[in-house]
Amino acid sequence: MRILKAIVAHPTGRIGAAIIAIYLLLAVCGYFGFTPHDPLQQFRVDRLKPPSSSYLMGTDLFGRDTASRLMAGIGQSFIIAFASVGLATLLGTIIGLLAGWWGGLLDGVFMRSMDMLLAFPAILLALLIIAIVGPGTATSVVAIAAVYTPIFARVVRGPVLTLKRRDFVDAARTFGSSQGYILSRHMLLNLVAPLTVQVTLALAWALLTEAGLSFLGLGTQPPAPSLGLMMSEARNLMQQAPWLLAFPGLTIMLGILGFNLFGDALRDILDPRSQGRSS
Amino acid sequence: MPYLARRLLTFPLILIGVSLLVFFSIRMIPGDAITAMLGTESGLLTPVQRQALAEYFGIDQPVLVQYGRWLSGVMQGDLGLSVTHGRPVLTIILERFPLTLELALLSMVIALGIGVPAGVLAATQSERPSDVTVRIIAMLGQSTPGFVVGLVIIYVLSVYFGFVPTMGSFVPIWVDPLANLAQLIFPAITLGFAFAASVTRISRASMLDVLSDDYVRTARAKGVPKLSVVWHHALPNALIPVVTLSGVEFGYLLGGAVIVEQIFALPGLGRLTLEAIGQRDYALVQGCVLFIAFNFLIVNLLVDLAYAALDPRIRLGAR
Amino acid sequence: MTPLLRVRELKVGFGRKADANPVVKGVSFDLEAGQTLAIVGESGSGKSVTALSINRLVDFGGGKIVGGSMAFARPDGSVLDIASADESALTGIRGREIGMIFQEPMTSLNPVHTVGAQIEEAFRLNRGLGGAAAQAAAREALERVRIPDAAERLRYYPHQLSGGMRQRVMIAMALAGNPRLLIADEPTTALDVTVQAQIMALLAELKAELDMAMIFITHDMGLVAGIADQIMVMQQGEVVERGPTDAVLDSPQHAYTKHLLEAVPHFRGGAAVRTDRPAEGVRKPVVAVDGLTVRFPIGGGFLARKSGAIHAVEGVTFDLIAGETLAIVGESGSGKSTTARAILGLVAATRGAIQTAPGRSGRPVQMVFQDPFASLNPRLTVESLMAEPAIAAGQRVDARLRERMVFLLERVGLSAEALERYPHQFSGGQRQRLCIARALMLNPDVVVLDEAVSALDVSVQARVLDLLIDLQSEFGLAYLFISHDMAVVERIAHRVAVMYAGEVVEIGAASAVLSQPHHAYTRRLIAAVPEMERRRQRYDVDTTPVPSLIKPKGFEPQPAAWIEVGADHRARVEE
Amino acid sequence: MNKKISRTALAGMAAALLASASLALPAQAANLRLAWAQDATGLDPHAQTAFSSLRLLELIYEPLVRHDSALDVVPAVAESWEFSDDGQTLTFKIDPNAKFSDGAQVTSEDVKASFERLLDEATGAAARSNFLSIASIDAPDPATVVFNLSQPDAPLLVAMASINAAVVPAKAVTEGTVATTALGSGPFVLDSWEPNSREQLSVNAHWAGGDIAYDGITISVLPDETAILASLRAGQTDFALINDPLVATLVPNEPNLQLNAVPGLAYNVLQLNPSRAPMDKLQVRQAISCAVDRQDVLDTALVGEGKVTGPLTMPAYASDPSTLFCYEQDIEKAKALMAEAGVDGFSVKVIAATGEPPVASAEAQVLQSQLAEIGIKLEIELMELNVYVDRWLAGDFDMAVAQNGGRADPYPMYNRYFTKAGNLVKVSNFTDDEIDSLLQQGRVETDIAKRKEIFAQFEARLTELAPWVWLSTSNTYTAQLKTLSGFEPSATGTLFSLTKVTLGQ
Repeated sequence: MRILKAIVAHPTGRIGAAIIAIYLLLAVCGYFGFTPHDPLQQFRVDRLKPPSSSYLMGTDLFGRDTASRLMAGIGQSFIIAFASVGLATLLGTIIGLLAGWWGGLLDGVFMRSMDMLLAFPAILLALLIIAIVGPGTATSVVAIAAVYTPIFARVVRGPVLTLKRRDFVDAARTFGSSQGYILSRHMLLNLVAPLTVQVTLALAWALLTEAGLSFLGLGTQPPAPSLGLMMSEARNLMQQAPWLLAFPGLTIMLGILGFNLFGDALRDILDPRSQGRSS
Repeated sequence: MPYLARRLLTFPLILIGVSLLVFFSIRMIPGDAITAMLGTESGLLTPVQRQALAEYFGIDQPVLVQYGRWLSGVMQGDLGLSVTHGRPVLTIILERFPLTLELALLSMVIALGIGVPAGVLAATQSERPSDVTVRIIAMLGQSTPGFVVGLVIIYVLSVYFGFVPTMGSFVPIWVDPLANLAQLIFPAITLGFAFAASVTRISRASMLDVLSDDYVRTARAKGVPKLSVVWHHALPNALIPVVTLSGVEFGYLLGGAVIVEQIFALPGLGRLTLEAIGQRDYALVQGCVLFIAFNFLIVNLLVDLAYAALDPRIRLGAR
Repeated sequence: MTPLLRVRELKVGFGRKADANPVVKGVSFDLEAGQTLAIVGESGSGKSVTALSINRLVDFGGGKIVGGSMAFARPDGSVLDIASADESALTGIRGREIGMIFQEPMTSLNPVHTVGAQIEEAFRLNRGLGGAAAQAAAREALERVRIPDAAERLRYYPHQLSGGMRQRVMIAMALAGNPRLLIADEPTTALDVTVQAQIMALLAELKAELDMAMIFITHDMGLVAGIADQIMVMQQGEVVERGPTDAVLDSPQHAYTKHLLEAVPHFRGGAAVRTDRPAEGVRKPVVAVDGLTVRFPIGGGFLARKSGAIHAVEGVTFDLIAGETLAIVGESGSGKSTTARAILGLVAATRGAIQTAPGRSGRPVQMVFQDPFASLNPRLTVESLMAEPAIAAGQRVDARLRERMVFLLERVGLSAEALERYPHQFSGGQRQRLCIARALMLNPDVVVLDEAVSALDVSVQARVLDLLIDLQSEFGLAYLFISHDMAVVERIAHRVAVMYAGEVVEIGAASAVLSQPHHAYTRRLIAAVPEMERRRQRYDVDTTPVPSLIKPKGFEPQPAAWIEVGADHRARVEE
Repeated sequence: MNKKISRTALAGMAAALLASASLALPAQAANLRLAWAQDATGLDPHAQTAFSSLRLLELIYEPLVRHDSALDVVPAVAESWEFSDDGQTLTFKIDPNAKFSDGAQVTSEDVKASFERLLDEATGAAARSNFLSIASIDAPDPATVVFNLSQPDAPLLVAMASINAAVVPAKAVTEGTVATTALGSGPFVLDSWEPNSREQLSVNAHWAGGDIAYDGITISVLPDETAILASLRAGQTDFALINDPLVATLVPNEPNLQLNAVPGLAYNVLQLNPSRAPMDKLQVRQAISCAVDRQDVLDTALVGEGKVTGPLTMPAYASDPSTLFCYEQDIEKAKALMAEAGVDGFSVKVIAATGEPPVASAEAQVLQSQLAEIGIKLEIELMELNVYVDRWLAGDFDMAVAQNGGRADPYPMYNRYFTKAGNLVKVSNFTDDEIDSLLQQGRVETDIAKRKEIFAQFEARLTELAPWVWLSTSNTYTAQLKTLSGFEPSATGTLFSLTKVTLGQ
């Protein structure tokens, strides 16, 4: 609640929050079918029509309504972005937490494995996973998560190393608190701030990665719309039907802008230094 | 430097891990070199023919035997033979690498050349119109997919200027520097666009932090002029996160920029790897991934050395 | 004659609504050339903001002068109102006419430039020296602030120097422009007491030599006595008292000044020690430390070898008697905190025995840390924080437990409502009270207090000390009281152990050790403590280096020899 | 005004860059600059089957005979040929002028060695299956080669017109260098090849086919076809292969460019798997065929580029599509057939390869939408080409969107799928006695008129049984600068007529 209030008060965070809220609303509408047209229905007589009153953002090669597809696509892209970043956060946090907390050999093994994943070319990693398992929403999620997990592991491990030297952790040890208690209450709770920021920024990157994968034909499967897939389908129609590229492109840009603004605002708000200043 | 030695010691470990990962996962993908070469026609092959081709492609042995053979080759500096190119993998990679390296360097020059001054400007003008402008541009830059930038650049160049960068083959800088620049500058701008945006954002944030540090106050207290406070006292301290980011990005770029290489038809490492996967040229895939991973590790090491160069506390060891 | 600086009705605020809520609310004073004005106050008094306003550095921290004037007499006889001067005029004045040194020598020097380059820059900017001339001037400046091997040290980076050295470099830099006014903002607060004495001596000497005026910001009345001509006491942005040093110290007019002088611990050379020591007969040790040694290997980790060790604690032996306070005093790096942490099991002892008498609960030893901001998890409510020791001991969080929380909170001066709140909603003193209450949750026999009052404002410090003394008798606690502050130790300790470079060099009854120190280090330490009675006294400039704690692999120190100085007072034999 | 100036300035800058870029290529005036998106995958003319490889190898090697643009068989290395009356002997006379690019004469020994290599299982040539009727080869004199057949094989000559039957030097066969060194008797010599980047070809001075009006061909591999278009538009490419109709349709908009489109032999098809329920029911397959609006698929997915076709795509044998079973969409009939089959809608998965052909995904999406009208729910599975091929070859799919290669003769085009002994019966999962016998008859019949009749029956029956739903041919596209002249596109897609091109200025 406090954070939400602070974001609404934040000059740019407010804009970010508004964008995300609008997108979520559009996505929910898209999901429950409150769209101008069925996003999958092909009005094949109205192929490649420019924006008009009946098709607000024009139609695509199959005569599908771009506006409706965008609404559904936002949902699809957001699901992939949220799920992949969520998975990466979960795995990365566990690995980073354990590596940082136990240190020594475990740390070495965990972090070197993460280095291995990092050193593995990201797009290739995604490609291998998709090629082995076959493309689809779940695979995209796993592939993007595999790319971001090591980054999250690194992001978490740093603060863990600092946190475990903090006095309140020492204090907990003098009480004889269990490791589970310390890890959950003292470590995790204090990792929320750096993680939240990283998560919002990673969401933006995940949206881009999803678009990139779709560009290479490895992302969402047609006819389901995702922003990236819509753009990649539109690229050879750039000249005949520029709206097909422009609207999803702007939607992605604005969405990422929203996440970035929101993330930056969160960083300002959760930054311990700014907290010190305000108290 | 024992630290350096220790870092170098972990390299083989990581590389072996990477090689195992790629060696087995690439073989888990359906299809092999035979289907890649013959497509649906491979269905016409008799078992004898299939066996002959498998032998030719070196995929007739059990996977572990193949790995052992390959690894012992690698130990002797032999990354194997590419079945599609008919030449040693290392030769092919080293042919493709100059382009990738140059493209990565050029993008980084663009990114740092624009991003650092823009970030510093924004930080010193914090919350004023120029700062807000820079930040908005940076965010837009960060949120535009690279393929959109690339496609638009090519379209605009060809339609309005009747020009496209040389495509298909690489014009090395030592052959013709001008033509080389004409070929790579636009792909580099495509890559540098988002990269510069990230650099701007991180330089701004880091600079803002540093400008509130005590030693900046000290510099002001001794009467150091504003410009010198920013560039001489604050900037060197603000560069560490910029170096970290640039290192990571540069490391990724050295792995090849698949999408930009595809759009601008540049024979770089990224496409080489992608095509090798498409053609199930296992030796080439393994070689590429190993090479890319090695580069990544080296870049990480260089980043650490750059920290040391930037920060005497790291260089000389904190007390 | 016009004064060097005449400040009238100075008002300074921060943020967007700087006018509405100023932090400095109308400060006025005159400063004559060559004089020293001490501004004394606690945190939030506005003393530092006042200081930063004088060279307008406050602008860069988001501050704004919202009223008043600061007339500064230039060498050519003209007068500049600093409050309204523009940035280019100010750049010309900073460093050249007004120098400044800061509280944190650790962070106030630029880490990426050598010390020499930073001093040379000051000479270049303020004296127009270049190249070799600047270098020579920088070397001379370092020599003037008593840095040995000055030519060599010019090439050092800040992190290669100790805190005291860095503060000297800061002084050398501030003086490069021969300023007529030096602002010193708590220049010794972050330093050890012996180093503080050296810096104070240096400042006094240089001031006399250069005939420079000085504004000295501090919270420490004892320190003021030694250096100031005038004292100005500030509280919450306002000046509550101003006058000549002797007048303010000897006959303070304002209640707050009196409070600062009386309630705050001042070192009195062993004359103020506690007299409530428990009866001699029942001297039962609750913690017996015998030959405690803690070493930290250097290097080591994944794929690395160990090359040596930091000998943080070396052969420390003492008994902590039930119901008594044993204070361990020492400066940074002396190993006193490591000793405390070893007793709590936070660091592993390399060798030696720590025996704890079985107590009233499963964990008879509890600890209170130095920084009340850092030792409370900011994300948990007070109730969760207080419950933690009980949960760790396997108790359930029920009404009875909550009852004890409320009891302890009220006992340390907080209300039951505190349970619902988060640490950041409390002041530093309140948080330390919370920590104390939490340490008492399991009814311990021993509380280790690691610099438990050092981070607090002086007047808060006094009240917490009183609370500790009350709790000690009420709950029958033994305290192991770790501190660097002789004045505080004098107030609370029954016995004192002095640590130096990882070893105990002197131990005994507080009165004996503090009034008749035997070991050379103890004597040096006590001599360095500022006292109200030592006005405008010259401290000796002493640059004895602390021995390095880093020892090669396999190094073993000589066994210690002891001399019995008195009944309960023994000291290490010095070589 | 301002805008104009800056634009002129930029144009000037670009021109300068362009000038400097063109300096990089030495003496390019006499080079034809060719671009394509997919590069050859290898140099062995017998083993390579990818279109992209064939296009390159056709410029370097020559078979005994080749197709002209009307798909008639014309001389290449052979100057004449003759079937014996029993149809079991085929005799070629070799062109006395035919020489390999190293200057060596092409002899009957070379032809014999080439075919023996092709037939040797160790070579791994997939095309071998088209030549199994060859029992032995004789080389009575250097200019004569005789193929003795185990049975009459009318389509053999057509099969021999493929570059997979290229004549390579006997020496290269014995030395085993065929796969690594391109040495042929074709119009060009391969000077250098950087796979997936560029090829440099120069004119083969010894070529028997006549003079070529330029010195060589530089081939650039530009994987993105919009980049190919940009390069053509900027005049940096003279000639290009285009696969994606979306890109091809943009070419005529460019004032300096010309598009050559010709319906290809390859056909777009929705392959059903009759071994899987409910496609095992004839009525269900027919219902699907009736429910599909082929023209709509063509207009939407292929932006109208191509034409609706039955199984036979070669003009000589193709029937009028309107005569074929249910080639007009008929939803009512489709529903009736479904009801007759007792099937009330079902879900199936359809596989398609990413970008191969470029329209695969679009076709699948239109089909999905059309079949939904009779209650068939398609789930599209797009996959990487090799993964797709793996599944396709194993017959592991409910339905597959495919683009299968065509031949100038029906028999080699379909025997693999629909004869009982066909190698790819496990792909079609479909056999029919009548179809099998029609194909066998067509194979041995040498009379053209009779063959046409047989294959017309074959085509009618096949569409009626509807194991697959044939949709359309795609156009084969090349794009070129208008300054270029003399190129004749061919349905086979061959670039051989580049030999007749003049560059112009």
